[in-house]
Formats: sequence, structure tokens, C-alpha cells
Amino acid sequence: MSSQYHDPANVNNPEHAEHHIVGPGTYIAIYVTLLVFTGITVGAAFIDLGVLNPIIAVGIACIKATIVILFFMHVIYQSKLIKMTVGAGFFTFLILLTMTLTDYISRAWGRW
Amino acid sequence: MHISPVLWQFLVKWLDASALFPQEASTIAPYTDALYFFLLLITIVGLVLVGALIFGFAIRYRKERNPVATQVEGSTLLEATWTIIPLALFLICFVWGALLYFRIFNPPTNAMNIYVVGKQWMWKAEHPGGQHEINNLHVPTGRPVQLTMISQDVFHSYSIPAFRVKREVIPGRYSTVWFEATKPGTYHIFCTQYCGTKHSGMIGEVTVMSPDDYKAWTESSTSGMSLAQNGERLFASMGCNACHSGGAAARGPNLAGVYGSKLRLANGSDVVVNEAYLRDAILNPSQHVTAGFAPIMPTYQGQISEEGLIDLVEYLKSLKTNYRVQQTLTTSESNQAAPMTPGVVKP
Amino acid sequence: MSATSSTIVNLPDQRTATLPKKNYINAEDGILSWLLTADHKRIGILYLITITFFFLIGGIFAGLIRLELLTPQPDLVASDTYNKLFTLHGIVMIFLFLVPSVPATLGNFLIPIMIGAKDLAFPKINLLSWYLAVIGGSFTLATMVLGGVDTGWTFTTPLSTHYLNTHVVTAGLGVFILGFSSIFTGLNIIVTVHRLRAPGMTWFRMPLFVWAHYAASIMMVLGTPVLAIAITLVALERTLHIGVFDPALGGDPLLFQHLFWFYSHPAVYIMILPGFGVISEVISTFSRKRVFGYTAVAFSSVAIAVFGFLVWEHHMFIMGVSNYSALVFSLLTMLVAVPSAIKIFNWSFTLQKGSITFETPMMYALAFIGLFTIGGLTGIFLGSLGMDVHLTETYFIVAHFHYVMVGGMLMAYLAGLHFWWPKMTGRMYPEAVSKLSAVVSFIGFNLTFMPQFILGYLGMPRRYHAYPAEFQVLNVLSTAGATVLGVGFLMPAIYLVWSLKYGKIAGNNPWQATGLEWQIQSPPLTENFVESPVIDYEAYDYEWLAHKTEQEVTTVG
Amino acid sequence: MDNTIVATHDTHAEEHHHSLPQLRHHFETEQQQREAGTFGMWLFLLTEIMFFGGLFFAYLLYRNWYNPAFVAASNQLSIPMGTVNTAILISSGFFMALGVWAAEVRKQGLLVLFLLLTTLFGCLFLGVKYFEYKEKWEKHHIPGANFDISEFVNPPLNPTTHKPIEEPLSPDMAKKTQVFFSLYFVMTGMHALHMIIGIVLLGWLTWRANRGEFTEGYVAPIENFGLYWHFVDIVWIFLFPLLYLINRHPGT
Ligand code: HEA
Ligand code: HEA
Ligand code: HEC
Ligand code: CUA
Ligand SMILES: [Cu+2]
Repeated sequence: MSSQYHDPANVNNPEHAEHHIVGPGTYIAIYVTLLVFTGITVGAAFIDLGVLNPIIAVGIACIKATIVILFFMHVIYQSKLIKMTVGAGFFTFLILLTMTLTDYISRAWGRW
Repeated sequence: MHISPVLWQFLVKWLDASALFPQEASTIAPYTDALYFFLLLITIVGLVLVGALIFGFAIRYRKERNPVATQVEGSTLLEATWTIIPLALFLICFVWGALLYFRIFNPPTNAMNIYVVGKQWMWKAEHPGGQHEINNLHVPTGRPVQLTMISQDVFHSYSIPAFRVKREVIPGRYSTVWFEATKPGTYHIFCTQYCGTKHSGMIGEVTVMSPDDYKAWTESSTSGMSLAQNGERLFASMGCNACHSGGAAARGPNLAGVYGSKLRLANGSDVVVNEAYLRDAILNPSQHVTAGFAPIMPTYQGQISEEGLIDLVEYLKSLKTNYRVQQTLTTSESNQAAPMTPGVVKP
Repeated sequence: MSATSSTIVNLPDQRTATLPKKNYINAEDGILSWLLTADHKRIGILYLITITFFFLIGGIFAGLIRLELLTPQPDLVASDTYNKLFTLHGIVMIFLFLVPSVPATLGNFLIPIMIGAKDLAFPKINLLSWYLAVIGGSFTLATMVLGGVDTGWTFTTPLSTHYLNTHVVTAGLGVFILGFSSIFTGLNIIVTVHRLRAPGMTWFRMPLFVWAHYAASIMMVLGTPVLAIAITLVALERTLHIGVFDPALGGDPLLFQHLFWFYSHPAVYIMILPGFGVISEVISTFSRKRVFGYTAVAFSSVAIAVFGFLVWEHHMFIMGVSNYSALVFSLLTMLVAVPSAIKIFNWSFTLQKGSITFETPMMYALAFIGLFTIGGLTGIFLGSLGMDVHLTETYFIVAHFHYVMVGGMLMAYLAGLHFWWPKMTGRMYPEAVSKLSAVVSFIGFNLTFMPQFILGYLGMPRRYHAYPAEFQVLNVLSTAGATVLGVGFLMPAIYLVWSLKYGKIAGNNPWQATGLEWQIQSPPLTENFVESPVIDYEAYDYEWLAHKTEQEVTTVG
Repeated sequence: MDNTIVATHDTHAEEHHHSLPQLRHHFETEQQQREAGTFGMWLFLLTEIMFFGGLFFAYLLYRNWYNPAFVAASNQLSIPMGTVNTAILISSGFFMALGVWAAEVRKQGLLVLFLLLTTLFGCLFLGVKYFEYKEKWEKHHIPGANFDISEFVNPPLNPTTHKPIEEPLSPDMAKKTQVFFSLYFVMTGMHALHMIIGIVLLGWLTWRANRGEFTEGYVAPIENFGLYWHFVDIVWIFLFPLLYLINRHPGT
């Protein structure tokens, strides 16, 4: 019964993904996209949209970051494990953010 | 065995003078102690339970008596039991603790206010009537007292164990705590937040007096001017009245009756004016500009001490009409104390 | 749900045991072969030496603290010296001793073996993290030599940034570097557990020791950097006055505490979880019985790791945080206590129907259960908002955290150290004297810290160099206890060293434990296993072990 | 089977496969080693997320508290410079990505070229940053004793319209611009520090790549360094809008 667990090539391992070589074509496409988004975000800064301005700026930054993570950093071709790891990192950051904000937001309640 | 009588005497006295349970000297104390005993009960029950299991099994199943171990996988039922029961107990602790917390930190509206300024390493208390004391606090029994506290440097913490209250004293921001003393006597004040070299020397005493004694004390130790009166002087000498004259042409808003009112700010939000707001309006005026006014008020940061701020705040709290402000406008040049008005403050 | 069966396990005859000729200790000679080693076992030993050294330093500080508190008057040392004493005691004990204690010594040594790997995933990074620990430790020592630091281990702003002229930056740098040491240890453990398990070593066949370390490592990796940035900002604030934490410039000093406790609360679980792991192994081995509810214990570790990130504000309840958010954090604090309770009961029921013997590790483990229960339940006092108002910043807290850290983790560490000592060195410690030391430290411990609960409720503030006379009796008890405790902790240091030369030869599996580490020679080979193992049995499978021993006997006899 | 320790050599699937000299003894296969490395690198990047996370939180908090000061202070930053720098950094990351590809298809010359380009653009970025810092220095916008708020209280007049080019801040709000610049320097400084470390590593990697170390199938160092470098990019991708762009009113 032991050999069924022995899987040196890692084929059955959910933490394993087939290695994938990303070619220059993809990279160029991503590169251009990133530059375009940079242009958009700069452009958007010159238009006064009120509260939308920061939302757009951060939104575009998130899109750009996601693209970089997925393609430049190959996460899209990686195993579930790596995807979850990346997710966990940002999730913990969000915890830091939101849980600390519970204090800062409600500190003013009943005061100013 | 024979103990020398001198030593014996010493031991008895020593043990006698030592405490095992703090005095209960405020209305909060019984509530805190009740929760304490409840928690203690849980702890003892939990500990006895765990102890009984450990010792019971250890004795019953020691190798000599039970040479053969029986392998058990687990038991969902048992495990659910010891998940749910502690959870329920802990949740009771949470609810009870939260109720107590809000009792401690929500002062009754009729509380009399005393200001406390903490600095390395002393406590300065300022009574509305102008009495100042250092490392001391005189309060009457039977009357809720609210402390409005601020630190001039680092975090301190004002703790009166006999009252079971404690609150951090923060630089740059008022914090409050309240209590109602029940038993005359003197009790410790400790600074419990580590605040530098002489942290352990930042101690003092609360003197709780009967209302009559307290009255006698306030009368005998007043410095002649109440906080509000000091504030009035400052209001004139710092030029506040130039803008806040209350007149129609004044550049600043009318401050009479502003305390306790609701203001609409330029950014659209509403605030209730309390001590903290008043203090901040003087130090950081542009952070909450009142609707309809230009942000022209200068900041007084660095130009006025915490004590001065307290005086101003107390003055603004007492300001019900602009009559007095107009008076100060005329007297401010002569740099004299403003005339006394009846009913400004009485401690 | 359970299929029950009976197992009988007899301890092997150790008279026939011999020390293996070739092992990781004598594989290479010379001090350099140790300082440049990439062998996780040797690095574990290096860590062991380092943290023992720092424990003694921290212990001496503790002794001086207790000596000063013998009398109410400030007589032994000046107040600023006293403040330095407890600050350095805290920094050394937490960052240099307790955080690396189990993970970096026992964890380092055992995790690869337990999952059937030859080494940790990144041996060089493992060595690097030891060097970082040494460098960080050197900074801390330098701080001491240069004149100390008196911020308290919590580095509270604005005290630490504007009002002290001691060596805050040096100490902060030390903590920063130690943080990275701990990050790398955690990172290594996570990757190893994910990537290097031997064939057949599925997640649910891993010993609970590994689960506990896995959970603790997650917290190390995700929590520690926040401490790093908080300390960096303190250093910048001190040197350049940047104003992020300075109320005079518009900063919020509480922000520092949020960041600090975002690490330092998870840190307390970083400290306790590996101890939980040790206890699972020890309790199971000496009751010859599998851990009751394996999955529950494993998942409760992970639950602690996740929920542990959500409760940090309970250290700031009266510091001026919003009352409403205090409510949220108090509730979550209550929730995070539940997994610990689950573990305690699961261990208790592991004893049931076992066949229990009381060797030293087991005595420490039982002490752990009792003391941690007290420590943990007093944590509930502190998590309960209204109660915390009275108890915070008093000796009640000091007692609480010594109960969990010393009564809990330190006892667990000693349990583990004794338990695996034969594996690490090939020799047994002297049983009788070590039992005595366990009893002495148990008594000494309770005598030291039980009075502090009463002191705390009386209101005696912590970090006080002098105190009102009515607190003296309890303080004298506490100091007396500390002396006993000191003796109890000093004894292992002596007899364990003694046993290196004179201890009985241990043999491969002196306890008849089921872990993979016990199936190889002691001390192990540098490669751990002669051939890659294949695992075809569950953790704590005593039937398998009994079967195996039987076979051995038949083949030999 | 009742014996744990069984030989597994015969089950080695890729025994015949020629294995790399860099395969460390405790890994069974290159595949395993490589994935372990990637995973480890990602875990390290998690710590970086949390490290910068603390700073981002501080930024979020103070921007909300002192919005006018932050707006005015961020108007002091040059959008053109920031945009150019963003483009430069993206290019640097792009070449890094190509470098990984070159290593994977075993083209040594290309790899070295791409690594050099990555370095070049990295240095360019730092160069632009240097000029930005220098301008802050000249304008007394470095937090500390020399910090000067007069420009925020009395903004210079626009020569054509004779109106202040910026809404004047009251002195107390103007003081809070220092918080902005503190965060600006700490965040971009930490980012620059990561860049500098990266450039040092790049030099070392280029040297090794030049010796052909990474074009024989052993690409892990390049790949993992790539992850690091892209992460540094990502930090900037957030810093740029947050520090330079949000709530500007360039019209005035
Ligand atoms: C190893 C370290 C460790 C551990 C594990 C813990 C565990 C816990 N801690 Fe502790 N704590 C510290 C180390 C630790 N702590 C330190 C160092 C400080 C002070 C820092 C400083 O200020 O210097 C501190 C401070 C501290 C505070 C802040 C006090 C203050 O500053 O005002 C609080 C408040 O909530 C708290 C709570 C808890 C809780 C709820 C747990 C829980 O996780 C405990 C859970 C365990 C149990 C609950 C026991 C098991 C339960 C049972 C057996 C069930 C019993 C059965 C029945 C009830 C039927 N701790
Ligand atoms: C892992 C953590 C750890 C450990 C193991 C200990 C161990 C001990 N601690 Fe510590 N302690 C802390 C963590 C720890 N502590 C922290 C974080 C603080 C808070 C700091 C702060 O406020 O910033 C603190 C604070 C603290 C205080 C409060 C100081 C104050 O607030 O004013 C006290 C007082 O009794 C104390 C006592 C002790 C004692 C008696 C031991 C004993 O268990 C130690 C026993 C060990 C030895 C004694 C060493 C071995 C023996 C020898 C070297 C022989 C020679 C010694 C003698 C004969 C005495 N500690
Ligand atoms: C240059 C004029 C000026 C001076 C001098 C001045 N103020 Fe004001 N003050 C204003 C204006 C205008 C406002 C409303 C806009 C704002 O909130 O900033 C205001 C608002 C306030 C408020 C907020 C309450 C409200 O109704 O908006 C308080 C409290 C206050 N001032 C107190 C003081 C005190 C105390 C002083 C002196 C130490 C002082 N002011 C000096 C102009 C002034
Ligand atoms: Cu003030 Cu301690
Ligand atoms: Cu905590």
C-alpha cells in the first residue's frame, strides 16, 4: 500500500503544477497593458471626480498589481498552494486594515 | 519551638498590616467584585475539573493498574461538549464584562467634573472652583465625580484600586473616567502605565470626605479664582474675544451656549460639542471648520499650556450669554480680572 | 466513532543499547564544522546553546527584580536601573528565549525527521537565521553593556521616541534582526512541511508537534514583519522626528500600539503553540495511547493561528481605543480561548484508558496542563472588558503571562527537552534528580506567581520599583518562590550537561514512542535516514509499534 | 507492509534523468526543489506585504485625518517625474520577466542582456528618485528641524492670474504636511532600499549568468529574484497613485 503514496514526480500532488514557460509575446502584451493603465490612471487624476478619484486610482493600481502577479510572477500557472499563499498575504493585510479601522472609525462616535 | 516575642510581635503586625483583598470604596467596586467572583468561580471549577480528570485518570490508568492501553480514536459528542460549554461560559464573561465596561466609562450626566493633568511624574488635579492639588484628590462621598484627564507628555494611567477604576491618560486628547465614592478615607492613586524613570513615584492619594467636610475643604483651599474665571482672563488676554465677540460683525462664531450644542461643520458632518471638541477647536481649528465660517482662526498650539486650555474650556462651558464677552472687550486693555458674575461656577 | 483496540508497550532493555559509531555529532570535527553546518540537527544544538545562555541572563535579571521587590523601599537598585532590568528581562526572555525556544531547537531538530525528510527545505537559510539570532542577541548584549534600555518590552510611544535617552535604537535593531531570524525559521518550517514530507506522510499522519509548528510558523511569517515596521518607525521617529507617532506633530501614538500588538499578540501564540505540540507528543507517549481526537487538536492549532490575528486590541482596552471596537475585540478574545480549552480536554482524555507512567517529561507535561489552565483562564479575566479595567497594568497581568509563558511554555519546553534528550544526545538524563527538579520548579513556580494574582487584584501596578508597605508579605512570598524556582531551573542545566558524559546510553527508542524520529538511531545520522522512509501508519499508532517490536524480538531471538 | 523503512530507490521515476549539480541532497527531484524555492520565495514576499502593509495603513489613516494637508503636500510632487518613473520601473520589470524566459529557454546571451537592462532601468529609477529627493531638500520639505511650512500657508502666486496657485492652508493644518512627507520618505525610502538591495543582487546574478550558471536548466535563482523584483514593482504601483495622484487639482 505504500507505493501509492510515493509520487516523486509529484503528479498527484495538489500542491504541484506543471511547469510552464511564459513566452515573450505574453510579456510584451502585459507590458503594454501596464503602460496603458499607467496612462489612464495619470489621466484620471487630472479630472475632478470627487470621491471617485481615489477609488479609481486604487482600483487601477489593484488591476495592475493583479496582472503583474498573475503573469510576470507566473501565479496563474502555479499550483493552488501558491495561489492560496498569495491570497493569504493580501487577506492578512486586509485584516490589519479593517480590524484597526474598527477602532479609528468608531473612536469618533459620540465625540466628533 | 520558641519564637522570640519581639519577632512574634513584628510578624503579627506585619501580617496585620498587609492586605489580601482591596477595599470597596466606590459604587463600581461591588459590580467589579461580583464579576471577579464569577470569573474566579469559573476558574476554580475549570481547574478542579481539569485537575480531577488528570489526577483521576493518572491514578486509575497508571501502568501498574492498567498495563494494557486501549486505543480510542476520539468522541465527537464529548468534544462538542467541551467546545460548547466553555464557549458559553466565555460568552457570559464577555457580556458581563462589556456591561461593566460601559458602566465604568459612561459617566452619569450629573457628575461633577474635575480635571486631571498628568506629567512626568506627578498628578495635578484642578477643581472647577480653582482648587489645585498635586498627587492628591479630594472628593465627596455620594456624588458622581467625572475626571477629565490629559497628559502633557507620555501615556500615564490614573488608577484608584479601591474604586476599581482606571483610565489611561493620553497626550493630546482628553480621556474620562468616573466614580462615586462611598466610604470616607484615603486610598491609593497609582500611575499604572509605565512612563519613565520615576513611574513608581507617580503615586498619590484620594481623600474621600463626607459632603460637609468636602464643602469645608473646598472653601478653605480655594485659590480665589475658579477655572472659568481664569479662562475668562485668558480669553481676553489671548485675543479670542476679538473674533468671538458675539456681535453680528464678529469674524468668529458666537460661543455662548456652544457647549453641548450640535454644530454643523463645513464638511457636512454634525458634531456634539464637548470638552474634547472645545480643546481641539482651539488647537486644531482648521480640522473642523464650522459651516458658514472661513478657516481663519489661528492655531494656539504651543502657545497655551494644558492648564490654560482647561481654563478656557471651563470658561466656554460656563458661557451662557455674550454679555460677559462684551464686558471683557472693554476691560481687556486694562488687563484686569473680569468682574464677578453670579452663577458662573460653583463646585 | 472509534474502533478501539488494546496495546501493550514494554520499554526496551537499555542495558544492551550502544551508541552508534557514526552520527551527526561526530560526523565532522572542529568548531568550524559546527559554525558552517547546514545540518538542521546541528543548528538546533547551536540554538539550544544560545537560548540557554540567554535564558540564564534573563533569569539573572528576574532574580534581581525579585530581590529588589523583597522590600517596599527602593533599596537595591535605583529606579532607572530597575526599569532597565525588567525591560531587558522582557526583551531577552521573549525575543531571545521563548520565541525561538521550542521551534528553533526542538522544531529544527525534529520536524524534518518527523516527516521523513533529510533536512529542512533551506538549510542555508536555517543557518542564516541562527546567525541572525546571534547578531540580534549581540545587539541586545551591546545594549546592556552600553547602559541598557528602559522602555519596557512594549516600546510604548511616545515614551520610547521622545522621552528616554537610553539605547532604544540599539535594542530596537536587535529586536528587528531577531524578528527576521524568526521569520526565516517559520518560512523554512512551512515549506518543509508542505514540500518535503516523505511518501505516505499525509497531512493527517503528521504528528501534532508538526501541526502545531506549522500553525505557529504561519503566525511568524505574517505577524513579525509588522513588528519590524513598527520598530523601524520608532527608530526613525527617535532619530529624525518624523512625527508618525508623535501627538505634537499630529501623529497618533496609539497607531504604534496597534502595529506592535498586531505582532505581539500573535507572538504569544507563536510562543505557546509549539509547546502545545510538545505536550501532545509527551502525553501520548507516556499513556501509550493515541491523542484523543487527533483532528480536533490539529485544527484547533490552525484555528488559534487564524483567530490569533483578530484579538490584538485586548492589550489596549483602556488606552483610548474606541469602546465599540473594544467590544469586538473582547468577543473575539473569548472565541480564541475556546481552541485552547479543546486541547486541554483532549489531552486529559488521552490519559483515559491509557497505561500511564510518570517519567520526567510526563511530569512536566502534567504540570503544564494545570498551570496553563490557570494562566489561560486568568486570560479570560483580562479579556472581559470591565474586569480588565481593574486588572490591566497590575501584577495580575504579570501573573497571567508568567503562568502561560513560564508555567505553560517553559514547562513544555523542559518536557520536550527531556523527552528528546536521548534522541539528541544518545544518552539518558538522570531520572531521579530530574524528577526532583520538576517538582521543585512546580512548587517554586506557584509560590512565585500565585501571590501576584492577589497583588494584582489589590491593585499593585506592574513595573513598580517601590510599592506601598501593605503589599510586602505577598512580595516576600513571591521572591522566596523565585529562589526555589531558580534552583529548579538551574538543576537541569547542570545534570543535562553532566549526562552528556555520564548518562546511560539511551538506545533508539527508550520511550517506545511511535514517532518516526524514534525509529532511527540516536543520535541520528547526518542524513537522518539510511533510506527514504515510506510511511504506512497513522501518527500515534501503538498497535503498529507493538507489532513492529514483536517482529524485532522474533527476528533477534 | 509492516516495516517503515523500505528502499525507495527502485521506484525513482526519473532515475535515468541526468540531474543537476545544484540539486541538493534532501530533495528528491529538481521539480520538488524548484517548487520549494518558489514557495519559500512567496512566503518571504508575504512578509514584505505585511511590512509595507503597516506603512500603507499609516498612510490611509493620516490621509483621512489630514486630507487638506495631504492634498496640498502631494501637489508638491511632480506627476511627470512620477509617471516617467513608473514607466521606467515597469520596463525594468518587463526585462526581468524576459530574463526569466531567456534563462528558461537557455539563451545565455539574452539572459545577460536582459539582466543588464533590468539593472539599467532600476538605476534610472533611482536616479530620478534622487532628483526628486533633492528638490524636496531644496524646498525644505524634509521632515525634521528644517521643515518649512510657509509655502503651504502662503502659497506663491500664479504669475498670470495673481491668485495663489494652491489653496492656502491654515498653519495648524499646514503643519500636518510634515506627516505626509514623513510617510512619503519612509515609504519611497523603504521602496528604494529594496531596489538597492535588488540591484546589488542583480549584479551578482549577472556575473553568475555570464558564467552560464543559469542556462543549463537551473533557473531557480533567476526566477525567484524575478519574483522579488516584481514585488518591488507592485509596491510602487500602489505608491505612485497614493502619493502622487489622488485628489490633486492640477487645474489651479
Ligand atoms: C504564551 C503566552 C500567552 C498565551 C498563550 C496567552 C493566552 C491568553 N491571553 Fe495573554 N498575555 C500574554 C501572554 C499570553 N497570553 C502576555 C505576555 C501578556 C502581557 C503583555 C504585556 O502587557 O507585557 C498578555 C496579556 C493579555 C491581555 C491584556 C491584558 C492587558 O494588558 O490589559 C489579555 C486580555 O484579554 C490576555 C488574554 C489572554 C487570553 C484570553 C488567552 C487565551 O488564549 C487563553 C486560552 C486558554 C484557556 C482559556 C485555558 C484552557 C481552558 C480550559 C481548561 C477550560 C476551562 C473549563 C471550563 C471553564 C469549564 N492576555
Ligand atoms: C519567557 C518569558 C519569561 C520568563 C521565562 C520569565 C521568568 C521570570 N520572570 Fe518575568 N517577565 C517576562 C517574561 C518572562 N519572565 C516579561 C515579558 C515581563 C514584562 C517586562 C516588561 O514589563 O516590560 C516580565 C516581567 C517580570 C516581572 C515584573 C516586573 C515589573 O513589572 O516590575 C517579574 C517580577 O516578579 C518577573 C519575574 C520573573 C521570574 C521570577 C521568572 C523566573 O521564572 C525566572 C527563573 C529563572 C532563573 C532564576 C534563571 C535560572 C537560574 C539561575 C541563573 C540561578 C541564579 C538565580 C537565582 C538564585 C535567583 N518577570
Ligand atoms: C482670527 C479670529 C479668531 C480668533 C483670534 C479666535 N477664533 Fe475661535 N474661531 C474663529 C472662527 C472663524 C471659527 C469658526 C471656524 C472654525 O471652526 O475654524 C472659530 C471657531 C472656534 C470654536 C469652535 C466652536 C464653533 O462654534 O465653531 C471655538 C471653541 C473657538 N473658536 C474658540 C476660540 C478661542 C478659545 C480662542 C482664543 C484662544 C479663539 N477661538 C480665537 C475665529 C477666531
Ligand atoms: Cu505616569 Cu507611570
Ligand atoms: Cu494578547
